[in-house]
Amino acid sequence: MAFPVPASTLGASPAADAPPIVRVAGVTMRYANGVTALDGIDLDVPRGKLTTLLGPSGCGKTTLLKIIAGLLRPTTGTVAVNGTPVIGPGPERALVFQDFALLPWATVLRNVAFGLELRGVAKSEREAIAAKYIREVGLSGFENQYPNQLSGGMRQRAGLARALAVDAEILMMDEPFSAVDEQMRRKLQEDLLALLAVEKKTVIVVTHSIEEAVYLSDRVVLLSRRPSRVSAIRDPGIAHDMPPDQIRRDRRYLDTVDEIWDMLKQYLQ
Amino acid sequence: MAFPVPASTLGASPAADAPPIVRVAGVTMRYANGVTALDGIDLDVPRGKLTTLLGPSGCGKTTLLKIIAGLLRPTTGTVAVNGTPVIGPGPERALVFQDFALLPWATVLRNVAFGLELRGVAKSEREAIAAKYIREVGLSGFENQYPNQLSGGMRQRAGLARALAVDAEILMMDEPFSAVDEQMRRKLQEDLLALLAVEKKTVIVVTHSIEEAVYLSDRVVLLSRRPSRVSAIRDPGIAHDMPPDQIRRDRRYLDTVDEIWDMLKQYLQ
Amino acid sequence: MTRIETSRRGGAAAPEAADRPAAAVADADSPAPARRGERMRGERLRDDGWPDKSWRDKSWPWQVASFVLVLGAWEIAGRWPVSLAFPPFSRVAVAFVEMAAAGDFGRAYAVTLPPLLVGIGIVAVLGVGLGIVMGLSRGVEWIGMPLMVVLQTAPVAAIIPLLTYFYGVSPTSKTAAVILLAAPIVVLNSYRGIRNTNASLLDMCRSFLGTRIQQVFKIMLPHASGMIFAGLRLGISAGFIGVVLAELLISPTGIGDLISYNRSIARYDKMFAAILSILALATVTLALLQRLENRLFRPDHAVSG
Amino acid sequence: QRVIRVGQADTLTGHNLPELIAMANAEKRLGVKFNVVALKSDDVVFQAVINNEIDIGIGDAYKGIDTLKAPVRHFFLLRRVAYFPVVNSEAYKTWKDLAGADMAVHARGSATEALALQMEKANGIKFGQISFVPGSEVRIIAMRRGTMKATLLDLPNTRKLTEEDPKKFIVLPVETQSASDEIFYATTKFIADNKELVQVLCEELLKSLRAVNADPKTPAKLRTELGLLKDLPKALADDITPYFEMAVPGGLFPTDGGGAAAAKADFDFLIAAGRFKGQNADYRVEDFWDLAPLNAALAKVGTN
Amino acid sequence: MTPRSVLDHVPSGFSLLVWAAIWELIGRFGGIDLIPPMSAIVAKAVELVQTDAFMKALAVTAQAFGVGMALAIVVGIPLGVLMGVWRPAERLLDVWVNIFISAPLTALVPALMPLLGIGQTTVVATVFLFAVWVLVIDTQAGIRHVGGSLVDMARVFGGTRSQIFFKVLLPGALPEILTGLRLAVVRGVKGVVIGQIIIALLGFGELFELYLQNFLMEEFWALVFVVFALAFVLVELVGMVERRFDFYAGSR
Ligand SMILES: Nc1ncnc2c1ncn2[C@@H]1O[C@H](COP(=O)(O)OP(=O)(O)OP(=O)(O)O)[C@@H](O)[C@H]1O
Ligand SMILES: Nc1ncnc2c1ncn2[C@@H]1O[C@H](COP(=O)(O)OP(=O)(O)OP(=O)(O)O)[C@@H](O)[C@H]1O
Ligand SMILES: [Mg+2]
Ligand SMILES: [Mg+2]
Repeated sequence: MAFPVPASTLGASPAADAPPIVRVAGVTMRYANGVTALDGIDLDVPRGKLTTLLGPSGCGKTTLLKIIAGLLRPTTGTVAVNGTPVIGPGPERALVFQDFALLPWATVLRNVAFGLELRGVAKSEREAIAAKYIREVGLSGFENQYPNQLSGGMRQRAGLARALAVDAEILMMDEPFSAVDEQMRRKLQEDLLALLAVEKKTVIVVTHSIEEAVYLSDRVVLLSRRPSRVSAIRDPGIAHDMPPDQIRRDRRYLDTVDEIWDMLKQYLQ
Repeated sequence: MAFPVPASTLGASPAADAPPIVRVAGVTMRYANGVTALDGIDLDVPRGKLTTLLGPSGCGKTTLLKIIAGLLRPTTGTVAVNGTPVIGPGPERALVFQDFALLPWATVLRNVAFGLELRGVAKSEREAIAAKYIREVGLSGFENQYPNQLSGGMRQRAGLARALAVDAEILMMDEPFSAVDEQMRRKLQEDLLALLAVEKKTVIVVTHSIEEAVYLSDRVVLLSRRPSRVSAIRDPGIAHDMPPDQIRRDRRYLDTVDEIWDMLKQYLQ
Repeated sequence: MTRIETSRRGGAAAPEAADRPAAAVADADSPAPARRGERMRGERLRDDGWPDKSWRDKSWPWQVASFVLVLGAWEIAGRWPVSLAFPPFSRVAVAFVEMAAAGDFGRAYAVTLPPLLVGIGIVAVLGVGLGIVMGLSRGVEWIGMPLMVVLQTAPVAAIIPLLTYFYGVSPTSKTAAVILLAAPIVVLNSYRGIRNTNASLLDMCRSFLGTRIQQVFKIMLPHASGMIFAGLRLGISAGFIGVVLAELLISPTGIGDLISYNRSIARYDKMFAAILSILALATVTLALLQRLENRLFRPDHAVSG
Repeated sequence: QRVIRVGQADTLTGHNLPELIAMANAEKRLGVKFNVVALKSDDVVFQAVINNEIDIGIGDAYKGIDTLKAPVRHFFLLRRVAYFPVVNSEAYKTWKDLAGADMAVHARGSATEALALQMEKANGIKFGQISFVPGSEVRIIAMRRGTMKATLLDLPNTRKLTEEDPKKFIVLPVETQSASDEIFYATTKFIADNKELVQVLCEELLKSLRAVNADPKTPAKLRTELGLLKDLPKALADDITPYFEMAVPGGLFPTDGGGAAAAKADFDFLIAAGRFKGQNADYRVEDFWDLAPLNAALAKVGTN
Repeated sequence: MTPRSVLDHVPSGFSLLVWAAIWELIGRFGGIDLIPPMSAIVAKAVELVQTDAFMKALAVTAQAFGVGMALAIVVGIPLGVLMGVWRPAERLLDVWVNIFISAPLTALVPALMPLLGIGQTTVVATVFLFAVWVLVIDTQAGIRHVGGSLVDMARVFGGTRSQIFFKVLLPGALPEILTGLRLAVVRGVKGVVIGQIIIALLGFGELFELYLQNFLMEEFWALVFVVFALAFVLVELVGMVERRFDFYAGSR
């Protein structure tokens, strides 16, 4: 299978040569109501990198993410993680949800430990692990609050801690910051990058925001309008050890944002 | 009354010397439940310019906008428009709502003409006016659709057309683009600037997005955390006749964004 | 102060949580637990909180299967038989046709329907009116709301025989029974419809210089129409109960007589046919009302969203 | 302890004391328990009897036996019909005026309904509608309020109303009534299986009714002695003796348990009421009554 | 203070006192024999609840109501869950549930009598029929509400079917189930009264009939108010539980 890198790719990523951790091959998704969301997606996700899926609204980003997560079965095509075909959710993949998906009747502690609870980890053990990640995402002191007592940003931190707690190799996020306000979003982006510098994961993020995609990613995958295909792949090649405001002034950052915006604008209205 | 421009203001706006169209003086707002949202706001809005109100979530931006719109009465202080004290809504002010506030049971045409309908303009006349603005915001062909058949971006365009149709001097927008997705938002921002180049209005925008504020505005008013005061005022001084991607690379744009971000970051968490 | 705030101060006596988010529960007696901003998956929720069933899967195999399943179960239970007093569906269907042909239904409904229609008419005009006034005026709300809530929870059925004292054994008694059962729900729903008007639409109207009258007629009423009609549907449903109760409790006439007379002479097939007729009539009436409502007030519900 | 279920179509009040006393006495002799339940109407009682949910019904089963050939027999006449057509004289003065008018009676299938039908026949008129309003007390309220203009009332309530306003409320002329109002009945099987029980019950009923006829104060007195109807509201308790003082002279309580003579009279009444077709001779007493227990009881306690 | 703000400070339930006063006046001076003064009714109600007759009626009624509600819960909630999680069940039964929830079930009650007899069973069945549908519909709606990302979340983290059901779906549907329960109680109370007075004169039905047929208006109204008070307390109790879980109704 040919790796579909268009000729115009800026800056070759070194990871492109290593074996990909996730390989999506010829995935087509046709919903029962006749909507074809994905139409032959081929995609490799490099190990240890942050990849974003970007595309117009309704193009099928969530669908693709759910297929990789094993929540949906594609109509045709396959997904392989570490070479093993995906037939359902697996312990090596964890998801962060756009609407947080916290149990409203459970405390932050139980919510963060919930993934471990489902795996049958003993209570004291899982709470110790949860407490660690609660600290890591900056939620210490809120362990016994309920989600409705938290702000949007704090809820998403809890969702992130839950995904980190199960110690999956691959972290998937569906528009993780779209339900929090702009300023909080910016803060969460910075915090996420800082966290990932420590945690070393493969991350797949779905987003609508070009700036977010370019700012966060090692690789940006652009999807076309529905029925969607991979229309371009960009590796911004930004060094994430720069301070955030440096990144946002970086030529490559600005160029990539503009280039992507020019490509996506055609899909609007 | 002293005009509260901090010493650090970048680039003096020429409008600062002309008489302001809206003058907010000593406005304090204490809600019945004891929450003090605003605490002595003094603010001048320059005529013919776009002013944004920026501040942390829950600081009282909407409250201030509603007071200017005449929908709320401040506990103390006054608002004057063109020198006349505000005692309620007036024909010189029109509002665009965050949740669009479209009548779900009315077509786009009727919705856009609704402001005129309330003023008793004859049907044929108001529909002609509405049709013009529907064209202007790019909704032609959707006149007879109902809001539930439109996307978020299209709904906000209808809300904008309705506000334009009553031909008010001052256009007020409460987070006009926060309910649409990022890419659509970017598109709407660009379209708004293009539209305003033609329509020549005084515009007050409430937003959470620093980029949006700096990108759109002649003047950015920063509010502090609740009970809120004006903490800073910036006039980015960006020429809006530049192409959008030029603006986003402009030094002054980037500097202002960073400066504001540094000021606002302290209010988060 | 926005109006939504005032609406949160529901009646202290309200058995449902009046401090719910707007349009939370259509009324204390309606099956609409839909909450604000929530959508059931695959199911459009109208802003009056009622699931809009018009989307429903109308594919005929499922419809046929559904009827075959239930009527078949009835037929089998009847033939088994569960009880001699439980005739199979086929016998009831035959009895139904016989009675229809003999004009039994015509005669019965000629007696049953007029009081029902008059009662519903009165409730539709006065009850909706009162509900709207209650929604608009704090004073009327204060005095009226708790009373309506009490009427809704009280064992009103027990009071129905009392109506004969006031109105004798006349259609008036039945009309009064219909009103007694239907009014609280209609009033409360109209009230809540007005009260739960989307605050931002009201702000919009005010900011475009709408007068109070315009606010009421151009925003509140169309917005509340969903709740009002939901109330009317519940009211009609309660009205049917009222008229049947009156015919069973006050004096057997009309359809109530058809039911109790056929029971007394052990013609259970005819009794079930009579019951079936009123269940069907109520169902069809409510469905038609829903259509009418969509056509008149909510053209947007007819288009795909 | 065996429980005998007895059903009747009214709530229990002081008026029911004669049979309650009889049952209380029978309980002592037989070592069983009579459990009286009140049902909505006479036809419900009849249904309950044929469905074996109730052992003994109080009311009448003539129509049911006639149409359904139900295996049910009457065995003791408790109370005779004594209802009077009372009208509001502002609306009606003669029988002729009542043609097409509404007439209110007690309940479907009750003696009052049959009576109304009989009156239609006897006077050659047709009522507009016969409506059912249970309870004489309820009907006099409606009469007073003017929402009801013509009805059949029992003796005490008739007196009450006509004494209140003799000008406004008048009683239309009726032939002397000898029909039955409430009769004990049961399935043939029950009667056959419980010969002794039914006979003892008849004996006690005879004794009780005779005692009441001899002294209308007996029911009230025995109520306290036997502890019957303990929860009766005071207003109703106070009404017991006045009721019997009026009812006894009105001849409501037979002293012979009815029997063949009552059956024959009932046939006439039902034919006149249009509820039975044909003639008296077409109906046989033994199809409707089981006279054996009554006759045995009469033999035991004497024929008065 | 403006009259408007005066009202802000008077709890709205207090207007019932105004109605009670109006009733008292009508009772005293209205000359309507059907409406005795409120004070007399209240006094009678106090007397009434102490009588044996009332306690017996209460016991009979509570039994019928309790058994009927228990049946409705045992049948209604699982059925609602089934219709919520299994599409075919919903497609097959949805129409019928919706017909029965608004149908004049009162008409069915006379048919229960020959079927189930004149005793408690029929009243129990009436309570059941009145209460069950709203439970089915609300449970179904509750399950649907949870349907979205919470279930996906549980699946992603490796939840088994039964874990998803017990740890996510059921607690998630609880607010609607409790709303359904409260509405079912309201309907069940109506059912028990209607059942008792239409069919067999049992429990409160018998007392109502006794008072009415003998024109004991004070007792009659006293009983009406007592039954109302019982129903109200019951509904409020469920409502209290419901409000405890309501906080997450809008955030699933
Ligand atoms: N369960 C479903 N059944 C039928 N169609 C669906 C379903 N889920 C999604 N779709 C359709 O598939 C298309 C892609 O949906 P998807 O949610 O994957 O898009 P998306 O890119 O995530 O959109 P957004 O940017 O709005 O999040 C849309 O047109 C949507 O309407
Ligand atoms: N009607 C009201 N009654 C009482 N308090 C209110 C009311 N409206 C707003 N508040 C409170 O006043 C404060 C300011 O609210 P406001 O909506 O003006 O903030 P905002 O800056 O617009 O917030 P956001 O960024 O979330 O839109 C908040 O703390 C809010 O809880
Ligand atoms: Mg998506
Ligand atoms: Mg706001």
